Amino acid sequence: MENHFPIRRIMDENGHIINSDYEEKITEKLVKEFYRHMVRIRIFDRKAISLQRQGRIGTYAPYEGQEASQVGSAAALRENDWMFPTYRDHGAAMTFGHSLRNILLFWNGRNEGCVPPEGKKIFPPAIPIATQIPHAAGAAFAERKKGTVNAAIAYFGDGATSEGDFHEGLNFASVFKAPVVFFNQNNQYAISVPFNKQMNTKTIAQKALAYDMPGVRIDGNDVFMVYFETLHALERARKGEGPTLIEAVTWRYGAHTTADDPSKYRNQSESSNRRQEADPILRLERWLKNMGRFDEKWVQTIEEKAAAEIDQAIAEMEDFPPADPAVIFDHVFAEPTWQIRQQKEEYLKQMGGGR
Amino acid sequence: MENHFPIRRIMDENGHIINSDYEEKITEKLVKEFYRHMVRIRIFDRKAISLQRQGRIGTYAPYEGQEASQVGSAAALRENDWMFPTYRDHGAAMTFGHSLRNILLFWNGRNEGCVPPEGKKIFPPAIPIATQIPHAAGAAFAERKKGTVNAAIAYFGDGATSEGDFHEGLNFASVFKAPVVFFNQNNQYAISVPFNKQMNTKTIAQKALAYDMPGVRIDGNDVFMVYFETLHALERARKGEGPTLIEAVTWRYGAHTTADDPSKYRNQSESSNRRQEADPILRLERWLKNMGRFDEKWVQTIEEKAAAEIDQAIAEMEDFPPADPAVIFDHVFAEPTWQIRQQKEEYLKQMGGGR
Amino acid sequence: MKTAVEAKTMTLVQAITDALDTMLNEKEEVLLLGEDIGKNGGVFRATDGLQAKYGEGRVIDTPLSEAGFVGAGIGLAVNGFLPVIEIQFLGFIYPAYEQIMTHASRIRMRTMGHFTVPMVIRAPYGAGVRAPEIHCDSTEAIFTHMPGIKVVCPSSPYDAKGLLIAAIEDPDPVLYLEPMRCYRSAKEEVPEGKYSIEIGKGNKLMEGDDVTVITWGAMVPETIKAAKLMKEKNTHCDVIDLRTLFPLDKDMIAESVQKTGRTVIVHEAHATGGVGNDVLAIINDTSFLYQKAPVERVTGFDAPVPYFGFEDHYLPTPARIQQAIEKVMKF
Amino acid sequence: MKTAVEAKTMTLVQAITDALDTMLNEKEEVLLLGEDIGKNGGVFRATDGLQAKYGEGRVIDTPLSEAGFVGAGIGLAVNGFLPVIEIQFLGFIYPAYEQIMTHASRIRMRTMGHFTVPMVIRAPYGAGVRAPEIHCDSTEAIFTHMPGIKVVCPSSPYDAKGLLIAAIEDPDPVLYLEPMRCYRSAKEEVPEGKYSIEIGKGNKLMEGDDVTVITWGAMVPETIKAAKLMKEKNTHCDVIDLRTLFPLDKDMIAESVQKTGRTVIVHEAHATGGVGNDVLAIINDTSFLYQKAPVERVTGFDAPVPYFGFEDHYLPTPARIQQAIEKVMKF
Ligand SMILES: Cc1ncc(C[n+]2csc(CCOP(=O)(O)OP(=O)(O)O)c2C)c(N)n1
Ligand SMILES: Cc1ncc(C[n+]2csc(CCOP(=O)(O)OP(=O)(O)O)c2C)c(N)n1
Ligand SMILES: [Mg+2]
Ligand SMILES: [Mg+2]
Repeated sequence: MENHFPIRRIMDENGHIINSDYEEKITEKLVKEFYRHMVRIRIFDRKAISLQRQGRIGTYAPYEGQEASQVGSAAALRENDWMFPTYRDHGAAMTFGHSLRNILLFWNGRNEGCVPPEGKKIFPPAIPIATQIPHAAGAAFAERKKGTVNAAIAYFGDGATSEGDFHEGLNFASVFKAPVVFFNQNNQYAISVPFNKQMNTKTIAQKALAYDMPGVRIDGNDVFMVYFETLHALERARKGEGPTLIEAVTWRYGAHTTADDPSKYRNQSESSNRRQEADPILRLERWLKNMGRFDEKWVQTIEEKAAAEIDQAIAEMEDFPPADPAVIFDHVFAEPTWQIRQQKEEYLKQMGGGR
Repeated sequence: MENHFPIRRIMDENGHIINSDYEEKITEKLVKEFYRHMVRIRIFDRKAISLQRQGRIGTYAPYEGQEASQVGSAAALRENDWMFPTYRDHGAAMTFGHSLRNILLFWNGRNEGCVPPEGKKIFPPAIPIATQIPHAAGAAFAERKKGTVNAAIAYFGDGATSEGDFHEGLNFASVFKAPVVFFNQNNQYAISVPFNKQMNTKTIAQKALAYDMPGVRIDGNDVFMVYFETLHALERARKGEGPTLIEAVTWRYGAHTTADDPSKYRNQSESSNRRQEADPILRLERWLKNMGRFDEKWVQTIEEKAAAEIDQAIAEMEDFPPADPAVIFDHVFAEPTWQIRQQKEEYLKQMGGGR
Repeated sequence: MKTAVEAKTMTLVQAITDALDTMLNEKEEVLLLGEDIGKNGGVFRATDGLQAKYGEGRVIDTPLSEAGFVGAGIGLAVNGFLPVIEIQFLGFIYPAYEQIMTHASRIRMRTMGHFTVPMVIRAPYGAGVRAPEIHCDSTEAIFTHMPGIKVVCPSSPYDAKGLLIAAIEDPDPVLYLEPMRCYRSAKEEVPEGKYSIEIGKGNKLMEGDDVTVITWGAMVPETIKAAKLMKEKNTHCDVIDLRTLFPLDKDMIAESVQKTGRTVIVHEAHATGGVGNDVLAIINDTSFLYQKAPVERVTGFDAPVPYFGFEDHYLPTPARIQQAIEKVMKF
Repeated sequence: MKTAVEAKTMTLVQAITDALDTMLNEKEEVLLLGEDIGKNGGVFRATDGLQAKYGEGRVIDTPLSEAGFVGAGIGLAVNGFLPVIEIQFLGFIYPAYEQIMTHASRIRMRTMGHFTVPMVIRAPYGAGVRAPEIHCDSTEAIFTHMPGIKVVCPSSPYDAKGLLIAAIEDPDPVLYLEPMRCYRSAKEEVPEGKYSIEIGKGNKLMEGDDVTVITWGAMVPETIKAAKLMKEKNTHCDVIDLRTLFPLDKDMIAESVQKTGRTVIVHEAHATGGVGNDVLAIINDTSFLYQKAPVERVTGFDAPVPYFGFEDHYLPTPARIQQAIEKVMKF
């Protein structure tokens, strides 16, 4: 099946546009916009890792290497669309307008981290693998029932395709023609388990055939391919043509999470090779250089801006009022049950009495 | 995709062999053997329905119309293979050597009904839909690990393909090249839900593509197609080439179970049409007639023999020693826990004290 | 509780249909989802006629995929709908357990109320109707141990309608258990139109000063039978139908036990880990000094619900309930 | 219990590795299955080195598919193998709940012993290690309410090895819970080679006549802390580590409570529906007349285990345990 699902790309590793259909659409403005977003989320990612190392946040899941997949797909969304990310997709969430402070709060074990900015339909990151896929199908189905043109996007990894919820979510969406894009980031590992132990197929895109749904395999490090393909899938969705499965082939350079040691299960030289050759940011840099439009100053400016924004978010996260333990009781039900009232009262009494 | 998965057949509705590759293989002996099995299980099915109507057994799931699928597939198994049936596959189980009495006991709410004859590796019928699919993958994987040539067959319906366990079982088997045949009887309904509401695809066979596993769509009422295709899939399995998905397109004439009223959700005239045209037994009769080998006496004999065998089994079922309530405590664990010992003792005391 | 004027005599399952009809009519956000609920009207006919009346857009046959449609129900619920999901039998809810455990019950908490799941899951449950295995489970306790979801279980047509309407109007997920054995076993006057029964409140079915007997669902008629027989023997039972299994009606339990000092709990679920133990804990916490005898529990055994040939042996009977009442009386 | 001669000092997680190594070595039917257990040695390194030692045929990385590999494990178990399955965190066992509930725990019953499932499911559980949400659940009660499966939970390296060997040798399915908080918090002498600890037997960790304190898993060290502090105040606790959550050690519980008349139960799971209530039921059934005070339960709250920023507030602490001990003493 592999040859039926070639890895499609618009821009090659050297920053050349290899699909002339898109030549006009790829403007300096767009390149710079994507570049800026990718730099911003990469700086965030690195900062977050160092915060974790310093004990300022908890376990963290980095996405470095997957920026093109996350930025390209999120940029294709419209204001009123829904996003269902995993723990590794806060790059996409930030691109779509999530609050950096809140994302940091999430990684610091605070519920506020799951609250999106008002009006932003971003679901909390799915921790149990693949469970968000049926949610996205349902939320998209709701939009269809309401008769809007809004769509949903669900993010998930290669490992997630093995779960029953992947199958049930895609089947549900295909039966009800829900306007949803199933956006798979095939970073080729589920923690330590490589793609070829996860499944017998060489592609994830072909799994769409099981639902008579379009499935495409794209270079997940080519931000343009990601962007235009997601845009296309969203258009189909908005027109009532149903869901699409996109497999964005990519790679995470680093560890699964800060609690993981990738050297246990793979040779990390692959990551450094990919950094040299297939890095999504480098690729845009090469385009800019090829076009003679690379401007170090500009790069410096956007880097500084991003760093400042992130530092600001970190400060806000750290200045955030300390956890009020009562919060653990306050959102279980709309109205607390007697158990919760009683337990809260007793607990506060004990707290008051000093521990 | 439908055209990639045409419904394959060897014998047409008029009993003509339309695939010359098989002409030699289809002997009078084989035809009569299959005919005999199908008649036997059909008589059983009708008897069971009437037993249920008389209150002599509980709710019953009939398979009339699906005899070719069940007989053809079960006949392809070898002695030491494993069978994982559902509640509707006791036609296959009987063909593979299950005890008729025990099958009747199952439908009469007795645990003995799940016990296969010694040495017969027939699992109890799966009641929760699709749950047997991973079992079959695991049992087959075990055979592979032991280095035998034994294989497993898992039966399931069209509705079952929507469950996560279908997906997870097929993925597991494909990754570990488990020697298992996933035998789907697409009878086009899951209780009242028709195929086209169950999935967006026109075939089930194509779902095999999601696992890079061979998938074939066959006429489930053509016992030869079923037999030879299952044989082929089992051979692949035995040779270490992994699992196969077979979609046998068929139809149940009657109700989902004796508790179901099909006229609520479909026009039963479809069933009578199919009875005239596509009946699996009729088709063999036509072959025999075409060949001038149809022998009413012989038919009468096999019918009488089957009826006698079934009557005998019914008598054995009804003569079976009455339920000893203690059995509900005796097989929870190898060694009963104190709870079970205590509850059993108290219960027997209460029973003794007269209720 | 507001009661409409007109009333009709109906069975419990008819009362469920009536409640669904009432709410489909009242709120267009209400959607029914499940297997065979459309043309077929559900395997118990609980949704009979509703698809014809409200259309395929409101009464939706789903693929055979409990995790899928409960998960999608969560998506519908956070996006403005009020899904009422039928699980064909409680014993088939397990594939959806993860969705209920990690999402339906937690999304409010996880997002501090930003997203909520006003969803109802209806599920026929229990033994005694000669159904095949797994169809007869009574596993409410795996949901009462799950913060963020309420669990209710009516035993009469009147309660069935009122509780289902309350469940649909509840802003949080509710598991609504339907005792199959009671579906058609009795009829009762049920008001037309909308009324609701407060979730969390039990119902005193008989008054007596000697023993408190606490039960719910399909064990209610069995308990009433036993209590009536005991009355003839001059032992008077306070019979409580809990109606809600989470949160339990602590006040009603405590008040009754403090009056009688003797308690029998009856349920068909396994003894170990059954909701009966939560009742026991309430008694321990509120009424220790009032207790004149240890609490007796009459329950299903710590064995899987057996094949139907044996289910009468598994289920509590009036005889077993009476013996327990006598035991606490004699203590 | 046979104890080998040599011993090594090790942590709880090392004792688990040692038990797996021992059994992989002893019985070729033993297979390990799970996510990331191969090269990676498991996310907690519980299987570290075992794939290198026993090969990919014995220590098997599975696809990310809990229902799939637990279901396949059932197939392996009925077909002659002894699968030991790792669920990465207990909070991720829910997709496999149906397979465990309707098959693993019932196949012996369903077939009158013709087919059996000698399978072990290992699962790290509990809060207090600053893990992300869902990773911290302590939902043992949804398995103790499931006839046909045993549930064990060691709190020390010695017990961890002995119980895991017993679980692997048990002819029935066993859920083996691993308190993450104890994985590396203490070391202890662990005998080399094979020995086992009987499933169903608790362990008396401290002797005292005043109060019985019953707990298990990660709450053991907290309880010991509290009991030691109480000892300084001259209140002497009988501290029981249950070790097995189904079937509970009824005799040890009854004996102790009949001695002290006062009981505190400590667990990190939610109060409602927690295994603590089963302990309460045993006390009710066996020791009613000995009780001098209502049982106190110190538990996680009836709220989802919170994000780790708040988990210290959710978990029972020595201070809360002490207060409960004081409360039952003062009653
Ligand atoms: C149901 C479930 N099982 C196991 C885990 C533990 N776990 C967390 S991430 C992960 C791997 C996921 O791999 P993939 O889907 O490829 O996503 P990636 O992490 O590569 O982005 C696993 C096994 C989980 N979170 N949920
Ligand atoms: C997990 C689960 N959900 C629901 C049911 C109820 N149920 C029994 S049979 C059935 C339909 C099955 O359809 P299909 O797989 O096509 O098999 P068929 O009955 O047509 O042979 C349903 C929904 C069940 N047994 N298990
Ligand atoms: Mg991955
Ligand atoms: Mg079918």
